[in-house]
Amino acid sequence: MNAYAPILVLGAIAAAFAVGSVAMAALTGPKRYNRAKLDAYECGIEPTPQPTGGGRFPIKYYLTAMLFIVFDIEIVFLYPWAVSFDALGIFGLVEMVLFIATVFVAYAYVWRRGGLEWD
Amino acid sequence: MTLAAAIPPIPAPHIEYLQLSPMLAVFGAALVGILAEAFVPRRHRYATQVGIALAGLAASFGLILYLAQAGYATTKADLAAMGAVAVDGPSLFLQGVITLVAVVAVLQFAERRLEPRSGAGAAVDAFAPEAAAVPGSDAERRAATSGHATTEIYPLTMFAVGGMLLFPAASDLLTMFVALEVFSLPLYLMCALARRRRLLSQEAAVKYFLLGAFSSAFFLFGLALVYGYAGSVQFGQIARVVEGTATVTPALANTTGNDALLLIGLAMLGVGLLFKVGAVPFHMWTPDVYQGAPTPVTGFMAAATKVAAFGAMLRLLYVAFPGLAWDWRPVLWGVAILTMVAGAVIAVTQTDVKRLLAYSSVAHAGFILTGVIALNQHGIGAVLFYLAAYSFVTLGAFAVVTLVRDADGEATHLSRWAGLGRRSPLLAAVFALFLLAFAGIPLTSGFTGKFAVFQAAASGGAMPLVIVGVLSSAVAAFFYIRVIVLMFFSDPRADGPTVAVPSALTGTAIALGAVVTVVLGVAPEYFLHLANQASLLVR
Amino acid sequence: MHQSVLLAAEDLSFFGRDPWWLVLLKAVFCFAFLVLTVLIAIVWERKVVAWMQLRIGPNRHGPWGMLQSLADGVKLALKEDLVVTAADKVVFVLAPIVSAMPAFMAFAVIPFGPADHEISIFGTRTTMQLTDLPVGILFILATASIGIYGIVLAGWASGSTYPLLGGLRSAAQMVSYEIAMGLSFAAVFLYAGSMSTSAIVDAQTHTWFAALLPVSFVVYLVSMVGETNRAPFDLPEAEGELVGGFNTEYSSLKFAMFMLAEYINMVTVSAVASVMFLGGWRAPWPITAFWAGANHGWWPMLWLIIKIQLLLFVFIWLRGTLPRLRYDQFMKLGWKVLIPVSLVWLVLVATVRALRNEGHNFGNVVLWVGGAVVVLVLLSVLFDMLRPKKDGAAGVPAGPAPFDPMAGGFPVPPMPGQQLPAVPRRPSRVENDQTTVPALKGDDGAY
Amino acid sequence: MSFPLLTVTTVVPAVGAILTAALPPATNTRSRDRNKVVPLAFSLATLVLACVAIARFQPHGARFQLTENHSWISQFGIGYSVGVDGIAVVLILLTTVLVPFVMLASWHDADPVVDDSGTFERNRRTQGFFALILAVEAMVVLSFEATDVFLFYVFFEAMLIPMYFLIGGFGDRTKGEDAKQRSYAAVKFLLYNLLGGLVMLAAVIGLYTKTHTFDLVSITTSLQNGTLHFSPVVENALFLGFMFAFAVKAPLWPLHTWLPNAMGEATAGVAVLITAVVDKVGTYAMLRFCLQLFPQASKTFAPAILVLSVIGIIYGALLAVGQKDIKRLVAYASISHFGFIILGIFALTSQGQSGATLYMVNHGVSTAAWLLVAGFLMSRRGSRLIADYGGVQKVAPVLAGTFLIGGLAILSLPGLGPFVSEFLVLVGTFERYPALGIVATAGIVLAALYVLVLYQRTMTGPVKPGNEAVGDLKARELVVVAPLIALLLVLGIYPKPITDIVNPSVNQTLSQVGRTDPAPHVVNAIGGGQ
Amino acid sequence: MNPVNYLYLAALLFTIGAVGVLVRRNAIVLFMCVELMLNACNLALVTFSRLHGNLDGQIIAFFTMVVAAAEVVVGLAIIVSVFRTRHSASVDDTNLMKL
Repeated sequence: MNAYAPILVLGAIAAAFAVGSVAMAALTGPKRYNRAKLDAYECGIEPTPQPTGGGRFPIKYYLTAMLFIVFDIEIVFLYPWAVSFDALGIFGLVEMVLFIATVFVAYAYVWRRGGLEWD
Repeated sequence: MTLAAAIPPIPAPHIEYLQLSPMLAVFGAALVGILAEAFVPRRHRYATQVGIALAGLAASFGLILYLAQAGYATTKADLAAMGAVAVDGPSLFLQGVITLVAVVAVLQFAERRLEPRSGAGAAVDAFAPEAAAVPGSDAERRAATSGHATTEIYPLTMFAVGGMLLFPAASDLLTMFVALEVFSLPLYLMCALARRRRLLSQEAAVKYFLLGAFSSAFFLFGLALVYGYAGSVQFGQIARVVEGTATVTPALANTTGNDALLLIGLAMLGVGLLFKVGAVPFHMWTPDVYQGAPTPVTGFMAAATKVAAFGAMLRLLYVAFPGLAWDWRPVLWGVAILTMVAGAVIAVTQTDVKRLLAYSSVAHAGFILTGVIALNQHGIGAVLFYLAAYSFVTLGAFAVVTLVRDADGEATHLSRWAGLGRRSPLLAAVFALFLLAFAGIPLTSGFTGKFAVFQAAASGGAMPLVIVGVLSSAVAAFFYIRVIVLMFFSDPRADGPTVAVPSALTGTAIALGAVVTVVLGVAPEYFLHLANQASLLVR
Repeated sequence: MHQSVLLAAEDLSFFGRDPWWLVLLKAVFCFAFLVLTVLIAIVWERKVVAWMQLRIGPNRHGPWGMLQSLADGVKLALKEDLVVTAADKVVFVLAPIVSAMPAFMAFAVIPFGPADHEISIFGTRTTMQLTDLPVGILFILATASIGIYGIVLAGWASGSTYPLLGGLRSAAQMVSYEIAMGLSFAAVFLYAGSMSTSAIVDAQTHTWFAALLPVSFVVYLVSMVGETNRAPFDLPEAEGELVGGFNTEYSSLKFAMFMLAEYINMVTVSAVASVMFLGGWRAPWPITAFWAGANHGWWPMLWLIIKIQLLLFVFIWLRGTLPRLRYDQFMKLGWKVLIPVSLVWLVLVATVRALRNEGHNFGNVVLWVGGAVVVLVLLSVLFDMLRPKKDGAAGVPAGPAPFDPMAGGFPVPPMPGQQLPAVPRRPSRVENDQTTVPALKGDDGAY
Repeated sequence: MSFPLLTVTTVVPAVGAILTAALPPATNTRSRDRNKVVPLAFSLATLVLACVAIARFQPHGARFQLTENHSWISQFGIGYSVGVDGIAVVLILLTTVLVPFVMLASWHDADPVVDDSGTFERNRRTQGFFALILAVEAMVVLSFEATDVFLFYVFFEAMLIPMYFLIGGFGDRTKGEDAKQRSYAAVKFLLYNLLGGLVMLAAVIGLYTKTHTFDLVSITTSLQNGTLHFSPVVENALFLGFMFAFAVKAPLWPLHTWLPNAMGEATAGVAVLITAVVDKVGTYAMLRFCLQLFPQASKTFAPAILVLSVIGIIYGALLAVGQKDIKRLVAYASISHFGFIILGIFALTSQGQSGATLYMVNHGVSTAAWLLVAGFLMSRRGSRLIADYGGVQKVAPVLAGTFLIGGLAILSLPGLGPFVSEFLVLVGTFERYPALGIVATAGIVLAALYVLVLYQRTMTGPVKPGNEAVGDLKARELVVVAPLIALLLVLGIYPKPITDIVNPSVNQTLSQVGRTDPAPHVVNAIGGGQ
Repeated sequence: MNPVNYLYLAALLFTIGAVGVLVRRNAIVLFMCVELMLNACNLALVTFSRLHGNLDGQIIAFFTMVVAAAEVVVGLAIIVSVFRTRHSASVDDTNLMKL
């Protein structure tokens, strides 16, 4: 039996549980219609209408996403390297240090340019 | 803990750092540039960055010369870095051209006398004061008045140049793809950095980016398919598999038989490259991007990208797929004809100088393609020479465009150029020279280049192509002449644009362009010799 | 697979060969274990926090309020299940499922015992682990990041401001801390030479990685708290700013799903922590010293559970003790401290290990590398002291910018140094009186 | 090595052009005249050199004389190799003779504007004009000398640019509509010739792929000793490619349409330059390259070309009759004459070809005389319309007289130069194509018609209002006209020196084409003509 | 399961992405379609590397990931800047070019 199969089994159980309970909530819970209840909650004030697909939000989140991608890619390369580190020897070390240094250059730039500031 | 023993050590690959040094120099300069960007105080950045960039390029060019002298172009030409990079004649020649082009481009980027001084009295260049600021916002206004500048342009240029150096030298598909991206991505950004008409430039960037990413995706899928066919992305290996001289492993056996993989893959690779060179029908980005991008960047793009991309195309077609010539040549015939004709014809209707130059660059892509199709050593030499000639003409032409200005930046609409010849004969004459070179009038570099590619194509048995090329260059001549007429024989408008007096930087760029144009037109012998000498692709 | 062939670091021959019923059994066990742990953990948390605040805490349901969380569950099930009109219905319903499911799945590769046929269930000898993969930890990271989708989608689909911002916040902080987490793992892989959980535990036979790689361990501890949006990093549901955060618009069992997911994630990260740094199922040192059998039979499960519970207690402890960080402080911690520290640490570890593999003397290596690090630190400090403070990096003109109430298109409060524009209003009666009174006085003076 | 006479002959005007262009703008009449004397001096120097060349030329010597050979772009087998045979040397002489006259004739055409306060408009217009003329001269001379196909091609093309600026940039100073007309004419000229040139480029490249050299001599020799052989298809294609360019340049019907515009818009001097000098390159090139490189194809296509040329003769003459504009009339007349020249060339008889060569000379001189005088007239009246003139001979007898002589030369009155050449051409044609000959003869009649009608309308009759003020020729203008007329007479009465120089080359050309005359030899024919 | 099916899947994904780029109008969506195409390439590469029994394909896939990431960063930067300027990410609104 494939080593991945058990994961699927567990996933199936979890899915069954989650879907089941979400569905159950619809049955068990009472239904008392009230327009106000179906409005977006905004501490009682008239909710600001949201454009479909989410409203606008600070640009910083995009920036964070980009930075995350950069470092995530770094990690993508770090893991295989780390796992077979002993086999790679000094060459692997040097190369990876160069790689990390390169990413660090970008990191330093972002830092100095206030890319990491959340005012 | 005992794993070190458990795993057999992986042999460290052998990297010929000397052969790779030109690229390493440029990339190093780029990194240093970023650090400078991070740590050098703002008021010193401009000087520092320009210095770093020029130093890096100079070092790279010097190394290239050294390698060429040491015979890496001819006798010692070989694959470096485990067969990923080919250091041979074409690579070195094109790398030399690219570095020179980059030097000229950097000079133009550094030009700060054209734009009116900022509120704080600081001289500013052609790039957005603060690229992140929304156009028209207070932030931008503040940045503009305090005379900020996007000095990141220089590291970006360095990265682009690095990628371009690698692109024609790439000797396996993966390296080629990575190089493609490495020089494309900075260009996308540089397109968006115009100081004037920022919306236009940002839109240009979006278009360029989306279409570029689209085409590179095609390239990648082609890569995947070819890999699936050949079981390797190394050009030599691919060629062997295509010719059937490779030892076919049983694992390969079930895919190598499948020519669909190979043909579709090659087609997709072709799409990627043809997009980069702006050949019809993959040219639609060219006019918009050329028009929107800051003009110095446009010049750089138009010149260097073509050089790099055609170099790569040569290597791909001549080294990896000569065995398929019967399949790709007819297609390229069609593309070349389309490109020459469409480029020339559409250009006739243009009313904007930059768009006109864009379409002319499309037409020129077609001319160069005829050289590629020749599929003989003459063809390589001719293409190399043409690229060298064309790139400098282009740089010069766009440099001239930056000088013709009015209240809101460059006056690129043709009607504004009316009577320029009366107002400043010298500039108009130089521009006319460039246009004549584009048109391929004798005694200009354009003519020599055209002659070279055409006679290569003819000797390669593509005479019809030559005739089409000649005819379309006749059409093309028409709109170049039209501009000249406009400049010389129509009365200058009262509210016409002024011709800014450039600093030595742009001056050098234009002068160099003119000199190269004339020299390659009148006494091309040495350079043709060089190009022919360099026209041996290592496999 | 070629990978496992080429990097033959771990021996996974024991996995993936159980009969189907046994797999089912184990899966159910994992599921039950998680749910049970959560139920206990919630009560446990409320009790502990209460004690820390000198309260009694839940004491109505069942003995000592033991059934409190069960009652909560039932109550939630009986609540009305609202779907706000502005919501994107499908995604809105999907979100809680998406966040709950991967939370469970991550647990599949946690080893409860040695990777050989330790125990026998109904006569079948098997391992005390549902399964293991050559990329076990990657799998855990993957599921964790799928969990983020659940939260973002929840915030996005609610079609309401607070959830959107809350969802974004949690996403941002999760990704930020995921990097630090991942980097801290890298060091572990480097020592274990494998990404499979069982192999990593195996590699800690002699020393726990917590001892070998203290920095990684600390970084992981911090980032695991951030990863699970727990106090003091529970900004996504910062009541003060965002009401409930991404789950504001949720009610009934959908809400419960998010809660469940959060607690399961706590359990998972604790389990991962103990696997990667605390020797996994291995008994702590003194015990093994005098009792050889501690690591055999069913015992390992005990040790693992104890470790998990201790870590859970740490979570609770933090919540009871620490105030919530401000968002910028939080991000600063993640980006400017954890990431560089773990990167540098990784390089150090790699260097030391490489030199050791080359057969240098460990002491010298440590001395040299340590010396180099110290020099670097000193240099950086020197540079920091020498370089002119406030050079034009930010490029803003000196002095606070004039206050723009709609900076960036959003209503924003004034920054320090800015003051609100005066609100035009009629002077109050009091002021009027003050202006008129002196005049009367004057009249009086005339007398 | 010997003294590079031919190179010097082209370099002198080239240098002159550069120097002239570099002269500072005129500020007063003296500096203005200086700016015009300098180029004139250079053109005269060139004339002297040309005379030296023709003196050093031995008619019965080698095929090409005064040759120089240097490698230029070895990769493409391109060399800088020049040399002259009889035909070339004569035409060089013609060019160098005409240019000074053109300069003198258009002495004031490019004068800087002087406003009321007597200050000069500061620009280099004047220098530009004369520098361009010199540049054209240099290029024309070099393309006559060139014995390297590529070298010839380059200058054949390059001469377009100065011509383009001459046509488009100068002429009557009227702004607006007229200027538009002018630039239109200039562009038409450029595009026609550029198109022709580019088609030729294709042929040139094609030729190279076959021969791998551009050296005319080596190609012809290897053609003769059979080491080189074109397949008929290739040869025909290449021939057409070359012929197209030349036919555009020397306007052969139906490719002539640019000429009336160009000559109509240009100043009289420039018009002379076009028709008398530049276009000769086209006809010369047919003789030199088409015939010698592609003998078979020449024979194949000769009839067709002859037909076209005859059509051109008649067509040009007819339209000339119908013209209202003097310059355009001259233009169409020239088209007709070029018809004769091409007729002579492709009749492939020695009379025909020597006649054609002679015709080139005569046509150059006669057109120059006629058109320049007409130019003087027009410059006085400021109009080009025939209708505006009338009875001029009463107010300006000398002008009218010279104009008449020029006209008579055009209609090839016996005793004047063109008669001999036209006679030779017709004789040569009759020998092989009697029918065409007869039709062509009709051209002479029409020529008489348009010349005389023009004279009668403008010169005779009552003095039209506005013509009273027309003054007679000034000294400068006489200096221009008199020598030309003298030349016409000399050529008409005693052309032998020229024919002696030309004939050997013609025979060699024909022998290469592989045609021999069915008739007795040229010189006797001329004797008969006397 | 026959790995060739993964190739078909890859081709399918690639086509979907390509069609998406051609028919959709929102820059962000176009962008995601391009990413989809890249991932299709990855799938194909990995499948081929499995078929050939050599690791090149997987390594190429790594590089592709990097490139894709770089593209994401650059692309987001550009698109967001335009988006901020003209509150719309539709490529149809980018119409200043047609002068």
